[in-house]
Amino acid sequence: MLQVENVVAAYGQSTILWGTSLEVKAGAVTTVMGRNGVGKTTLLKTIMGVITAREGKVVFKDRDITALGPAGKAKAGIAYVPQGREIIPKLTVYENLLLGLEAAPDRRAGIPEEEIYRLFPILKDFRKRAGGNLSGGQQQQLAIARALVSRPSLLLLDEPTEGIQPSIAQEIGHILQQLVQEKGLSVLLVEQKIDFARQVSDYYYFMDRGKMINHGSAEEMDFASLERHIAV
Amino acid sequence: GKTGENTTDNGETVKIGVLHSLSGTMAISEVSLRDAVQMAVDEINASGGVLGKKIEPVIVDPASDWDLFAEKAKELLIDKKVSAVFGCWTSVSRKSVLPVFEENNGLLFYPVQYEGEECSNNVIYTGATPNQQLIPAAEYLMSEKGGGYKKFYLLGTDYVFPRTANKILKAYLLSKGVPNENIIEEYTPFHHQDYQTIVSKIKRFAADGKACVLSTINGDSNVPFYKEFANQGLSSATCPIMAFSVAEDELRSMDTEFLVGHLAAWNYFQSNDSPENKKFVEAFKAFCEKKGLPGGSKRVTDDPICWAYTGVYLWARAATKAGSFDVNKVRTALSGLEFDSPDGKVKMDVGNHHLAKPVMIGEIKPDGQFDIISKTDNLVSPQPWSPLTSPDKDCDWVNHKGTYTK
Amino acid sequence: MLLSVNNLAVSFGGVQALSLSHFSLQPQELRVIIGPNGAGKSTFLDIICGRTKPDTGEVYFNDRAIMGMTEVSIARLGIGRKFQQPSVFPGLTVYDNLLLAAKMKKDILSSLFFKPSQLLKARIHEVAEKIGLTKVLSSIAGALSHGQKQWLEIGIVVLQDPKLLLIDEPAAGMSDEETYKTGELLLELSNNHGIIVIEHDMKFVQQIARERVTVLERGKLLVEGSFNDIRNDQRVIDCYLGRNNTQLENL
Amino acid sequence: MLQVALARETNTDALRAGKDILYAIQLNTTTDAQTAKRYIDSLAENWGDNAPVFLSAYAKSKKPFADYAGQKASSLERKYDYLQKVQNLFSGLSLGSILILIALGLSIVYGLAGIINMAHGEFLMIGAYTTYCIQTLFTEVLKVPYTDLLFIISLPLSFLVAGLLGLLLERLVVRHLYARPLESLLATWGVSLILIQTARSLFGDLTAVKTPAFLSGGLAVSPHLVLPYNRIFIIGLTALIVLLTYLMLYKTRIGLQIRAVTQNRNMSACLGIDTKKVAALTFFFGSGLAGIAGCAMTLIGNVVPDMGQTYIVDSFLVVVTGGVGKIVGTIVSGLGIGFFTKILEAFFQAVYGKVCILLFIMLFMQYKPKGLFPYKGRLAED
Amino acid sequence: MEKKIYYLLFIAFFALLLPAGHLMGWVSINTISLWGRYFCFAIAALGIDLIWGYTGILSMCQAFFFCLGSYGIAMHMLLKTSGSALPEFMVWNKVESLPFFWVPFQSFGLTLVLCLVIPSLLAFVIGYVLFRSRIKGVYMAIITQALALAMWLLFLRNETGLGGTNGLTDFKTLLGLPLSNTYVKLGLYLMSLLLLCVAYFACYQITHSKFGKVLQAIRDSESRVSFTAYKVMDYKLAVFVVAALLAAIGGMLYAPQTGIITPGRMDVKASVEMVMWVALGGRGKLKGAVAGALLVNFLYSICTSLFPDSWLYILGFLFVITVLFFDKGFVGLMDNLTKRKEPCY
Ligand SMILES: Nc1ncnc2c1ncn2[C@@H]1O[C@H](COP(=O)(O)OP(=O)(O)OP(=O)(O)O)[C@@H](O)[C@H]1O
Ligand SMILES: Nc1ncnc2c1ncn2[C@@H]1O[C@H](COP(=O)(O)OP(=O)(O)OP(=O)(O)O)[C@@H](O)[C@H]1O
Ligand SMILES: NC(N)=O
Ligand SMILES: [Mg+2]
Ligand SMILES: [Mg+2]
Repeated sequence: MLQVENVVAAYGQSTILWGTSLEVKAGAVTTVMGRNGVGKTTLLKTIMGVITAREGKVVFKDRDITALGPAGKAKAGIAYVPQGREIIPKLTVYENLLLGLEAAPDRRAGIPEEEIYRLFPILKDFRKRAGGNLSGGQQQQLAIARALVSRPSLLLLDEPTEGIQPSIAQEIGHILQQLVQEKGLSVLLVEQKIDFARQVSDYYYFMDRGKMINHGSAEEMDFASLERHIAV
Repeated sequence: GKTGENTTDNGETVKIGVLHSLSGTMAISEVSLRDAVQMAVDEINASGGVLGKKIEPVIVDPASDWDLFAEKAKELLIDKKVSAVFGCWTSVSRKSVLPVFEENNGLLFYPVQYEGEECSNNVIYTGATPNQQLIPAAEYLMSEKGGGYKKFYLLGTDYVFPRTANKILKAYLLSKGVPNENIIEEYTPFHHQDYQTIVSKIKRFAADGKACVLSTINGDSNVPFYKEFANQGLSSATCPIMAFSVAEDELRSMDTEFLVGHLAAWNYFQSNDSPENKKFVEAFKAFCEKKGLPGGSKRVTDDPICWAYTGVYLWARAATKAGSFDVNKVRTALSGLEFDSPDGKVKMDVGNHHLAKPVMIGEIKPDGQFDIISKTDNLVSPQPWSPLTSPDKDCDWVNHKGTYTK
Repeated sequence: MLLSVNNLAVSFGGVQALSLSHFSLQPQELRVIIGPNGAGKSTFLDIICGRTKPDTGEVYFNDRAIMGMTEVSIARLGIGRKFQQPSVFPGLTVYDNLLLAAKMKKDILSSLFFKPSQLLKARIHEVAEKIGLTKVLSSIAGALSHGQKQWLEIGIVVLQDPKLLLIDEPAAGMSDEETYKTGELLLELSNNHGIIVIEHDMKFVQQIARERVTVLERGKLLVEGSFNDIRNDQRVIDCYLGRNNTQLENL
Repeated sequence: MLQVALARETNTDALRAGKDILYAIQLNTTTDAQTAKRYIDSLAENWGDNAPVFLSAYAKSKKPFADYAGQKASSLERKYDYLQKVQNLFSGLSLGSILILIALGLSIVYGLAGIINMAHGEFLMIGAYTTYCIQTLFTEVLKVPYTDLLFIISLPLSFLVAGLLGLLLERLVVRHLYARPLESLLATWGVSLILIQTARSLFGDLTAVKTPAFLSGGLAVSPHLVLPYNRIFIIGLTALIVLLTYLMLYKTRIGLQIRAVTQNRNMSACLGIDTKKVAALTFFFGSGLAGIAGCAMTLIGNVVPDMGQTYIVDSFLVVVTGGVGKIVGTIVSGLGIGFFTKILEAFFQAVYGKVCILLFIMLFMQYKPKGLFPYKGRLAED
Repeated sequence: MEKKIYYLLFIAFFALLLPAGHLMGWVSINTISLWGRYFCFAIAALGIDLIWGYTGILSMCQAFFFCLGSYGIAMHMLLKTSGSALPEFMVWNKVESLPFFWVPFQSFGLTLVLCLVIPSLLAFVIGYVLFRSRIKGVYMAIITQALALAMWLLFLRNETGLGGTNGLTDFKTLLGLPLSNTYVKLGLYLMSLLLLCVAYFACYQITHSKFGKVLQAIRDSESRVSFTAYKVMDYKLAVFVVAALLAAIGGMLYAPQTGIITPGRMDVKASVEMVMWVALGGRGKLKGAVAGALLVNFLYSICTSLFPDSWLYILGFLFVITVLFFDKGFVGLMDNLTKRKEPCY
């Protein structure tokens, strides 16, 4: 589905990713874990095209999309739920959802309202409120909902359960599994909470200082040793 | 400062300074004066120059920035060592360079009508003094031929020329028995655009058909003023506007439909159909076309253009007469000098550095030209100190040291 | 009583965001507040620190009414706040962030003639060590990752040395290991500070909730009790924890 | 003799003036009290320009019904005052519309780049020069006799030309500055210098556009109250433009995209919006609105290179007083400032009126530091 | 160390070389005065850098404070010039007796005090009103701009007794010294240079103290500063007053060297231009403010003479290009040129 090959990325003079590689398999949840500041978010931003890779390649569905901008990538079927939610604050909840349609393969299908509101009931009550006025957790829900509206084939999630109440976090886990199984969605998840990661992941990568230091499938993983690794 | 010998003659050329704003708010008016000076220079150079030297104009842009006027004047006099400077339009700019010219004994040719009350040894005023423009205009409006108006709305841009002009006008009107309540004075800032309120005030003031407007509005405020005037249903028949700062150059591309019949007082009009003027007008159009200046052959001449042009000739004649470019000698030579200007013969006053010239009143025609409806037969002598407001003062550099008490 | 609150209510656009009849906190108590998204937890902290004006109600800090005071006055009384979205000085270095926060006279003149004492420097390094930012002390705070900013903001509040710390979701965006470290830090602080912590990470809550946990729902107090009471309270499970929660099962 | 002339007169103004004099003469010559009263009534009813003067002169005499004439005279004065108030309100509305017309584009562009577009006034100037060029092109190059149609077609053309130049500015300059909004203030300042100088060297000094015939003169509500057509036109135009802008921004997909991009470029891009296109379009639209405003301004003022500077501070004020990014705010504050200015101008000279307005706005900001219609709640915080 | 050399070079050039050049007859007194005036602008620019560069408050009325200083000193000089008579412009305007607010300016000491106190006091009041209601960002910029506009309009009026559009001009002496004298001009130049250095040093101390860091913190996140127990309002007010004071000091030195002060110096454009100097020099760096003010004004002077028809293009393009490609201004550009490029990896 997605191959990241030896990507180098930097903010100005400080290089964060030093030749990172990773592969996201179709119809599976791939999780990247790592301590604070190792470059997980940077990796997702680079894949999405918010930061341009200085070296290396990003290949999506056998197509080299390294040079494509974020909008192009969104249209190609990648949806992104960033860390920090990035709700458009002065638009209403509904308008925020409408924006999800921008990258949808078929705009006319509209917002799958029932599905979304079943998942996140609070969004229905708050349809007309400004997105920026929602509580932190509500915004996170909105961000995920917005990504789902665009019916992506690859979903990039940056710590999606951050600030979300446990029941909904669990629900999100279920939904992800469901989407992966039923619709063949592929997911690249960045997560620090092992519990959630374990609930949904099929494959793991561990990152340290801009490089992948270990990876393997859920079955192969020795979490005890990894936890030690991440802790330092 | 170092006086006297601040003139250079490094062989072939003699330098003069041109100090007109080429950018900023005043560029609209002053660029034409730069062109007029340039044309005079070209003509003189083509006919052999002055005292065997070609004139080399040093053009700078004081950018409608009054401080920069002073700075540029210093630069021209001290660093560039020019023999004379041709420049300024607004009185502010003249006031700002005045100390510089006096300190460095320079010579400034100032081509625009102004408020008087000044008498500098270092300025040659080729524009009109109040008695050469303001008073004859008011006189005309009060006369039977002019309509016998009894109420006067003095409207001006808020700066020294309109303020002083209105002070003098008011003194004149009061002296002619116009009651105080029949005179209204009002000022708007430069670039004022919204004349709705003022025009409705005028409309009420003029309801009985006996009122006229004496306008010292300057620059780009004129168009919105005249348009609003017409649109609220006023016209030259009900309430004429006598303008002191609207000339052909301003009318050139105004929508003259609104203006027809309104008046202006000047010392020169392009429509003056003497042969020398026709030649001048043709020459100016040809010059603008040849130099590729905006407007090209559609350019017109007007009063300040005429005096800016005349100024250069006056200086050249005086230098020739003096046989030197030295400021003191040129100044002496200028006293009483006569010259055949596009406006006919004009004469430098013997003592006060101003120019004696005819006074005319014109009525605006649809083509942006003026119908000359009144013209003095003789040259009107300049009075820098108006007898109306400063009866005890006069200006004379020959028998006195400038301003003196009579 | 370090903090006591009566009949606090605020609504936004017709929705009652908070309506709390009573709440109180002892001087050295660490209180955890949990509750569904949008329950009004952050709003509660916003009111205490003067950021949001309540419609009605009173807040007493050390028996002093603080409603209507400005943020600065409240901060000067000794209430420090960590926000849900990290809020640091992005243009300053990490060290300067900490330096500005440290407890000291904060008027203009003192600032103009301020010289950091050895003691203060040592303290800053000590805190930096604790929050794991020693290596990035001289980098610009705006360039930190999300988690690092969280840490930095905790450091800022700690150095302020307030009597009452209001901490909104400190563990968000941190790994389990770091979450644990945060917990230890908070527990240590609770030895001589009053602390209110908001969190959704149950493991973390379990770690730090030595005394009572408060559950809010739709702006109202749902229950208050020990962690275990709460964990097994049916109402809390229904509205907040969720049934058969795999993540909670290994608690 | 006068009566005979009047009978033949068809011009209403002249007729009224004539009657005025006629009645006055008759009033002053009559000796009969009742006839005098009749003439007093006629004078008042006819309400010629000099009626109040004649009446109050009569009132001073010792003749019959002198008091009555005095009453009539002052009632005419009162009517006049009332009309003057109406005129003032109309002036306020007209000034307000102009401010709104200019501020609207500014507000949209401000929202996009998060900066004060210092060159906004210059797009106004470009719109005005476009109108001027079209007029010159048709009347002088193609020798078409001037028709009112010219003005009508120059409205959309001004929009287009100013819009396209705005687009160019966005593509060449502003595009590089989205991450550094403050600096774009400086860059656009530089651009405004360049544009002014360009206009000056292309067109030289002041030029003016001929007002189309159907817009000159005014609607004579009463002989003493004339509402100029050009101003009525501008008021209507503003209403139309405001409506269209509102519909575009709030009811269309592109409007949604614009609003999203103005608030968060990066995220909008991640959602699949072509931010480049949207930004360019926004600039196009905002500058185009300025162009239309410029075209409209040719109806009341002249066309000069630095005409953009005249209203620019006022329109910034409108944007700010209304609350940045709020169309309703822009409208309400534009009208408010327009009315207040005119009301104050009736009492003070123009300048003092303006100074009062500026100080008043400062005080107003004490109560509404984020404008009339601020965003409420958390999203308003920094 | 390397830094110090630049400072020394700057001082050596302007304090020694330029005056020496004049005495040798290579540099005209006009050039000297010109630089003296640029120094006045640089002093004001330092204030703008403090308030805008460091604190992030875009104040668009600094030119007004500059003019307050200028007008004060100009009033004094004019009164000394006209002696017991009324200043000339009052005679034209038919003002019969000296307006009350002119009276204190007869004394030089009082003039100095008033020139410093009035701008500070006004800045305090304006700042208090604006900061109290938490006006910031564009709102601040536009409101201060409107304020400048209002003041400009008032100063333009003749009724206000300050010379209207013409302003005040034709000063002859200061402290009994003839202003036309070359050595007096040289003295004023050196005085401006000295005060620029003093102002620079003072600003340096301010920005490198904790006070300066609080200012930057306010720029970054005002609410965080409040929650960290600093009274944001006090700090903003203090820096606003300091900036106004610096502007006024610049203005006080400006009037005697230019020989005229008019409301044109304080119109809306003037304030924007001042901000522009700082931006082009490099905002947030004191060196930048000084370099920007000197360079832009120098360019303005020479371009209006060398390229009278096209200088606006030159300056306009310079602004645009500097902003587009050298986002840290001249100083940033210099740093880039002098420093070796750090390797990326
Ligand atoms: N805008 C920026 N400019 C410069 N450096 C940055 C910027 N954003 C992040 N960094 C640096 O890049 C490194 C990686 O940041 P990133 O946000 O990718 O980390 P992360 O792995 O997502 O951490 P976290 O778990 O805390 O979110 C950090 O050390 C941070 O300091
Ligand atoms: N300015 C506002 N306008 C409208 N609604 C608001 C505003 N501020 C907060 N709310 C609403 O008030 C409620 C309480 O919000 P609050 O942020 O306190 O929740 P919270 O308990 O902190 O939630 P979370 O766990 O998601 O952070 C939410 O429903 C939110 O949408
Ligand atoms: N002298 C003038 N017209 O300003
Ligand atoms: Mg991250
Ligand atoms: Mg919250």
